[in-house]
Parts: sequence; C-alpha cells; structure tokens
Amino acid sequence: MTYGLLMNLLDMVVMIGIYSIAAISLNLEYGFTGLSNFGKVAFFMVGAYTYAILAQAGVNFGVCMVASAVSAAAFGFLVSLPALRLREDYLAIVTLTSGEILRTIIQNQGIGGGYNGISITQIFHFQTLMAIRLANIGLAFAFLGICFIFSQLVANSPYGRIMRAIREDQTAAQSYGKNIQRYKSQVFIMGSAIAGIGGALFAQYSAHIEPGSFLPFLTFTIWMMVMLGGPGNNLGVILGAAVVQIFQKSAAILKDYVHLPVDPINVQYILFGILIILVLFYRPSGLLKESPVKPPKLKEPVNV
Amino acid sequence: MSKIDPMILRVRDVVKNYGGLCAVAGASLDIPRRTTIALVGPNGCGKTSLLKTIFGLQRADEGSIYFEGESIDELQPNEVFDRGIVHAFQFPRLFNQMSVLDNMLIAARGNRGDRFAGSLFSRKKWREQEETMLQKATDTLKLMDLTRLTNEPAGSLSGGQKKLLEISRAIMAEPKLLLLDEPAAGVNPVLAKKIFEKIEMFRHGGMSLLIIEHRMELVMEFANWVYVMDRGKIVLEGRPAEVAASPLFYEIYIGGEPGGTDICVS
Amino acid sequence: MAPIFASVDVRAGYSDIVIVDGVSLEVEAGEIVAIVGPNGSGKSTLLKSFFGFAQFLSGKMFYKGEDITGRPADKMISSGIGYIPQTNNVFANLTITENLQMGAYTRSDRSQIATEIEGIFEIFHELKHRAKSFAGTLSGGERQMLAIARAMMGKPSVLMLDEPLASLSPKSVEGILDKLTLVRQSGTALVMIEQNVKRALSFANRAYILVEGKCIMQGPAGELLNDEQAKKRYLGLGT
Amino acid sequence: MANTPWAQILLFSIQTGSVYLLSAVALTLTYGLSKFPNFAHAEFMTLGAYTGFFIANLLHLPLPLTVLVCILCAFLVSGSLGLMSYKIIFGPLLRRGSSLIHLMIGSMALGFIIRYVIIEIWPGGTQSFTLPWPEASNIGPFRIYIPWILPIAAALVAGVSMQLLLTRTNIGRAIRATASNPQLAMASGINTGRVLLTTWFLSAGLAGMAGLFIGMKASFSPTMGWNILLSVFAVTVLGGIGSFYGAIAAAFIIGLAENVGVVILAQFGLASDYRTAISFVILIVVLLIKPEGLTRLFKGN
Repeated sequence: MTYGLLMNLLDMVVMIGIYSIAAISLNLEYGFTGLSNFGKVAFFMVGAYTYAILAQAGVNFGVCMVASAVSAAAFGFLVSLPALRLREDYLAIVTLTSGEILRTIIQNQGIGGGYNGISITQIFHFQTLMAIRLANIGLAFAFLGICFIFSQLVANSPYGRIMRAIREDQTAAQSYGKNIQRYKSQVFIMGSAIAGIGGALFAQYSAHIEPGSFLPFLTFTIWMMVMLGGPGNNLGVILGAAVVQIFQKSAAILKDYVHLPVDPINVQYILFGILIILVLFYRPSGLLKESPVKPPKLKEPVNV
Repeated sequence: MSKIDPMILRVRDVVKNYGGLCAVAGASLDIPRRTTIALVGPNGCGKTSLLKTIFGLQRADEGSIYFEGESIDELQPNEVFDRGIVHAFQFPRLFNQMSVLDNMLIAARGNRGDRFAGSLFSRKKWREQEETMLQKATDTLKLMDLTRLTNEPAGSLSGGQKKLLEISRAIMAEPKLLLLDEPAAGVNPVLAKKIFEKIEMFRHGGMSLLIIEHRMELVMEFANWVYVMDRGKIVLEGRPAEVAASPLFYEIYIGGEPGGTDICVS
Repeated sequence: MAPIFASVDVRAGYSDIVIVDGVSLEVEAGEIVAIVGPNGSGKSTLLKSFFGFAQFLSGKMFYKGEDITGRPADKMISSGIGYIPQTNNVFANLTITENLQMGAYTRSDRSQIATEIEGIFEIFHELKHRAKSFAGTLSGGERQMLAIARAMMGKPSVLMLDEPLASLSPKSVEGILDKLTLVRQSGTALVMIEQNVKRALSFANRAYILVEGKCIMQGPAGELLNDEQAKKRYLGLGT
Repeated sequence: MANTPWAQILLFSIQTGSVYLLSAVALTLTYGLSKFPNFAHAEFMTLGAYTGFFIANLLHLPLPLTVLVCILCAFLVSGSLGLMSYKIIFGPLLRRGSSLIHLMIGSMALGFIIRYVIIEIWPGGTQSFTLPWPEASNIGPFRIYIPWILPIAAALVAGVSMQLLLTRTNIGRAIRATASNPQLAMASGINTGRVLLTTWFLSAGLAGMAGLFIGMKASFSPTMGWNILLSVFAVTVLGGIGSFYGAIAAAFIIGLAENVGVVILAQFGLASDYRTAISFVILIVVLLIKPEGLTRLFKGN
C-alpha cells in the first residue's frame, strides 16, 4: 500500500508539472491580457492529438513536441481570427464552443481512433514504474521551466506592460498607439502553443488518450488553478495548479482506499465549485498578488 | 499637399449622430501650429463628441478631418496616435492596477520591446531605451508633482492626481497635437491654473493644443483662439477677449434664445 | 412655513472626486427653485446624489420634516420626490402608454391609473396620438415631454428636473415651460437645473447659483437676474 | 433519419425550436438584465428533467395529471434554485462590481456544483421516464407522439403567457423597463433588486421546463443541459440578447437549421453529432456580421 501511495504521489507531481504549463498558458491570456478563453481544453487537445498521432507514426520526440506546439498555435490563430474581435462574453462562448466542436470532429471523423482513442508508446522504457515516473517528473518540469522562463520574459518586458494595459482598459491602450487586435492575437497564439506543449506531455505520459479525456471540465480546472493561484503571477498559478492537483488526487486516492457514503470524486467537484465562488467573493486576486513590470533603475538616484 | 500646411488640424463639416440624436451637426475648425485653441459651449453641445471623432474613437457620419494635410477620417485611434495626436480623456482612463510609472512608460513611443520579437531578442536595446524613457517619465512626473507616487498603483490615486497623471501620460507621448477634454474639471482652481501653466510650457516647446474648458478665466489667460459650440455647431470664434465680450456668447451661456432648430432627428 | 424638501451641507461626487462641496438647499411647497451654474459646477451631481446615482459623501436630507438621508431611490420616489434625468429619461423600448404606467409604478391606487393616463393625455396632447409607439421613436422635445408626464403619474410633491431645456429648440422650450407651469399649478414644487441663467431666473421663484461645487449666491430669482456681480462670477470672470 | 419525410422533419424542427424557445427566452431574460451569460443555465435545465423524473416515479396519478404536476415541480424547483443563486451568488457579485469574466466563471462553478449534486443523488448515467405514453400514430403526413407534441404546446402556452406577463402586468413592464434603462427604472420607483430576483426565478423555472421536455422525449443524463447549452446560446445571440421576440424567431430558425442540416450532413456521410456544429457556425456568422442579432427586426423589445 505504501508503494501504491508513493506511485500515486509521483503521478501527482507529474500532473502538477503538466497542468502548471496549461495554467501558465491561460495566465498569459487571462492573467496578463484579460482574454476569456473558455476553450483551453481545445488547444490542449490539439497538442495531445498531434503528439499522439506523430509519435505513433514513429516520429522523433523533439519533432513531436515542436509539431504539437505549432499545430496548437495554428489552431489558436484560426480561432483568434473571428473570436478576438468579439466582446469578452462572446469570446467565452465561441472558444468554449470551438472546444466542443473539435471534440465532436475527432470523435466522429475517426481522428486518432475516434471514440476509442489512441495509444502512445512512452518515451521512457525503464524497468520500474518508479523510474519511469521520476523521469516523467524531470521531463514535465524541464518543459515547465522553459515555459515559465519564456512567460516571465514576455510578461516582464515592455510587451508584457502592454498586455496588462489591454487587460486594464482596451480603449486607453489603443489610444496610446497599441494595435490591440495584433497583441491579442499574438498572445492567443503564444498561449495556444504553450497549451499544446502541455497537451503533448499529457499524451506522452498518459500513454492513451481519447476524446473523453478532454471535457470542458478540464478548462474549468485550469481556470480554477489560475483564479486560485493569482492571475498575473506565474509562480502563483503554479501554486494554484499544485493545490488543485493535490486536491484532485486526494479525492481519487480516497475513493480507492476508503469507503465513504458519498463518492469523493463528486464531492471534490462540488467543493471545487464552492471554492471558486469563495475565491471570487473573498480573494479575487488569488493567493499570490501580481508583481509589477520592473523598469531598469535610473543611474542617478531620483531626488524626491 | 506638398507644402507644409500652416494648420496642423483642419476639421470640415463633421456630423455625428447617435441613434436619432445629433451630437455634432456640421462643425468646422482649424488649429494653427503652436497654438492653444479652446473649445467652449454649454453641456451637451457636442464638444466631447467632436474630440472623440477627431481622435478616431468614433466615426464621423459626414465631413472630413485633415492632420498635417492628410485625411485621418478612416484611421483607428492607434493609427491617429502614430501620426502624432494624443487624446487625454475627460474622466481619466488609467491602467488602474499598474503603477504610475508603468502608466507613463506605456505612452512612450518607439520602444523596441513593444514588439514581441523585440521584447525577447533585443533586451539590451530596449533596456537602454527604457532608461531614457524613465528619465523623461520621472521628469514629467516631477513637473506634475507626482514623484512620490511613482510606484503606487494608478488606481490608488486621488481624483485630482488621476487627472494630473492622465495629462502627464499624454505629454509623455510627445504629441504634435494634444486634445484635452476638460483638464481642469474636478481639480481645485490652484491646481487647474498650474496644469494650464505647464501646458503653456509645452506649447512653447512646439505642441499644439485643442482644449475643452469651461473656466473662462483660464481660457482668457491661456487660449490663443476660442471656438464656441452650441447644439453641435460652431457658432462663434475669436480671441478670448472678443468672445467674452460678445453678446452672443452671453446669450448662449447666460440667457436668451439663440436661433436654431430642435435636436435634429435623422 | 417649513420647507417640504431640504438638503443640508451636502458633499457629493464620484469615487474620490468631490464635485459638490457643501450645498444646502430648501424647497417650499409649490414653488419653483432653479439651480443654475456653469458646466462642471456640480448641479447635476447634486441632484443625482439625492437619489444615490452619484455618491452622497456627507450631509443630510429632509423631506416633510423627516430625515431621509440614505433612503434608496425607489423609496424616495414612492414617498413623493420625482426625478427626471437629463438624458435617457424615457424607456425607449416601452410604448408611451407603458412609460406612463411605469411612472405610476409605486402607487397603490391602481384602478385610477387608466383614467389618469387619459387625463395626462389631455394635458400632453402632443403624445396622445402616439400612445402606442415606442418612446425611442420620439424627438428630443417629445421625449422631455414624456419624461415630465411620466414623472407626474407618480403624483410627486416635489419634482426634480436635470436640465429639462438643454439642447431644445426655442419652440420646444416654450412647450416644456408651458407644461411645467401646469405642473406647478397642480401644487407640485419644482427643482430645476438650468445652465441658461436668464431663462431659469425669469421662470423660477427662487434660485441658487453654484460655482465649482459651492453655492455662491441665492435669493429671489428677480433680484439675482439683475445682479451684475452674479453674472461675472458665474462665468468665472470676477473674483 | 435520412429517409425521414420532409413533413416530419418540419415537425421535428418545430419541436426542437419549441424547446430552444423555452430555454432561450429564459436565458435571454437574465442575460439582458444581469448582462452576463449564465452557464449554470444548462444545469437549471438538467435539474428540471431530474425533478420531473423523481416526481413521476413518486406519483401514481392519471397520465395528464402526472405530466402537469411534473411540469409544475420542474418549474418551481429550478426556479427556486435560480432565485437563490441570484440572491446568494450573482446579486452580491454584481453589487461588488465583479468583472464579466468573474461572473461567467462563477456561473460555471455553480453549474458544476449542481451537476455533481445531481450525479451524487442519481448515479448511473442515463435515465428515462417510464410514463405510459399512448402509441405514436399517423395524422396526415405527420407521425405524432405525445412527448414530441408536449414541448410545442408548452412553448405556445409559455410564449403567450410571457407575452401577456411582459406587456400586461406591472411586474412584466417593470422587467422590460429595467432591461431598457436600469437607472430610470430606479428613478421611477421600481425596486430593481426585486425585479432581478423575479427574472432569475422565471428564467430558471422556464429552463427547468425545457429540460423536462427534453428528458421526456428520450433518455437524459446529467450532462443533458450542457449538451444543448451551445445551441441555446446560438439562439440567444441570433435573437439579440435580451430580445423576447428575437429569441422566439431565432429558436425556430436554429431548430430548422439543425434538423434540416443533419439530414443534409447525413447525405455526406456525416454524423448527427454535428448538429451543434451547425448552430456554432450560425453563432459565429451572426457574431461577426450582425452582433446585435435580430433585435432590429423587433424594435421595442
């Protein structure tokens, strides 16, 4: 039993890494730029399926990863064409719908095995499950590191300042010469690419994916990570991802090991809902507050 | 037009309707370079609407607008900004969760780091640029007595300070033509006067200004020319002293029934 | 005689911008009070703050001797204080008859309403033949007319109007003033914001002049009308 | 489905349209007044189906009576939940000035809470009513089956009642007045807080009814409401948010488009799962070309 628990724990750490990547991608869009992408799962799914299909065809891992990011970015670009001209509530509806339609297409057109899904050979072939999980942790966190640094660099630059300005007041940003349509589109593409990387890692680690793995609840989970951790703070959303994952895995473990009168998975979903509403009421800025863009220091001190 | 237009801005017969109601009913005006033009008139006469139309925040239904001899009717606000016009809002529209300094730096032109590729790959370059911009921002903030608030979030400022920051930010953008919508509204008279003195300084530096203002003592002191608007039309123009002495001006502001029709219904 | 409505030392504004800085106002039953002042003097904000549409920062309000400070808008209306905003003062998506019915929303004597609408149409005969059209199709002058008619359906003892004459043609102005005279004759006191001093002072009994959020002068309308000092200070030309 | 006669497709279109009408009129009511799309609307529908299911199993009454009691209970239970959700969650959030995105996230969260409570109470996926409906019969070119006709009748009744409510009663006019101009509504003495509570009750109640009819027609599951939510959004947007008549017209347009579209798609060998894709395409086109929807056609609402 302790071995089982340990494996569960390692599994959880891998998933924290993968979800953190997804959370960082949403953070670029929502946390910094204020875009309401309610179809995050679609971009995650594009990455996952691209990876799965290419990996099955025997394509090299690195190429698979790049292709996943690129195809998700392309899908993001496609969706952004009509969607980013719209009001935020329409944007939410359209992105949400895109995810649902994409899933329908994959199911019905037999892409990646249709309803039955597709199996993927993992890249790590170690003797023990423990070694495989540890290797996956390394892989997930390596990519998380890359995405984190990228996101930090973008967010803490003049570009990131403009992203925030668009979030605060689009008209004012436009009045100061910013082509908001172009910025929003770029951010959407960046966010989609990162979500695609997350999806690819998810496919690689899961060894089997099917349309049912990409329900809108996944989008909601990612939103919860961002809202809870602190929109506009990359460390915050990683923290959020960790908290939500720990919560989720605990419920799953509870279900396996303890007999309860209620299904802990259901209770977990219900608690998630309540938690989000509480966050909206009492801590809309999340656990960690946003940090400002740091300009270079003046060489001579300013005399106040 | 090959020669330099002596007028930095020409507005010709601009009409703007909202639904069935007409806000601007064929207004024309000229702004010579390096002047301060005041636009006055009773509430609801269409001044703010005209300013928004010039800046591209809304499309004119009719008429045309030329900036430095070129038509700018079809441009988006960001393109109008690129040409060199800056618009400061009547009710400050600051980036509230961002620091005062960030609000200023947003307005700076030509930052390499504003572009995606530049932000990642020209880090050294934009860091150098930002040093110059930072200097300019701190100087401007100092001029407006906002120095001690440099790192505060803009949302935490008082009403008057927000107004000052709105204007500072506009100045940071180095406009050729600055559109100011009631810069002195909601600030105390001493501060209002100070704002205008600073604006005057920038005019000497080469800027042109179109200012909506109600306080006649400020208009008298600082404007080079006054346009009076009533019910969407320019009804009077002249030097401040001439306008203030004109019976029509008194009629519009204080009493009497200037001719005209009901709000035009289109 | 005690005033029917009074405000004492009201400060009001938006978020942290103080626009009205300590204005006291008294309205006697059945009189016409004008609040005049240049743009940005805080007239409109003052009126809005009474109903909570602008922030009421400090001060007191009394109605028929009772302290009504902080009473929500719908309760203010149902206790007999009518309000007509300057713009957007009709329900564009409701018919004219429905607009009038909304004016009587707070009244308990519902059975009377149908006959009273007839009565209102007698006074505001311009609206009668368009009873079933949507208010959004009316012209500026007609809208103002409907707004007054709607407010009168609530049988207010005091009616507060925010620049009812702004941007209207001379003919419409006359029409509105005629109706307001009738309203006043029915015993309703009027509080009217107006930018046009001469017009306001020749119509009102008493007036308050607001400049930069403060009341700089008050008194019988006729006296203020001929006061040169008032004129100058009004335009910000004097000291 | 490919061999269905056109008369029958028309009937199905009207039936689908009727369900959308109920649900979209309901959604547009809160969308128009509270200015955000309520994602928990899906679960208000689902709850209606389960409430009816629970009542139908409980009662042993003649069929018409059972159906009537089911409708009433679905309306009341979903309606009360809608009322409570506004009172406890959305009202306070709106008063705090929460952003549109926060309100949408909040409504999604509420939806998940309701959905998993339903799953906890009725585990085991798909359910279906076991009511003793009379056999389907042919009348003229139509094949008639009571559960198909019920939503049409209900939509007719609900549509007419809503029309009367909105134009003939004081509260109905107050709802329209508040939607048209909230500040003036307050300045007319309307207690806008109470108006909003009423609309949330009505909206969720109608959604519950719509859900019940979907459930009665065939089997249903906890994700039932979610599955048609996108079509309902499409109807609402096409109708023009907050427009009653617009929503009615749009409901039948989308209903027809989906039913006819599925037949056409089938000829290209595409699955009927794509019916949501049809409304999605309409949604996108409307948003891009005519974001105000059909409102212009129905001025005055």
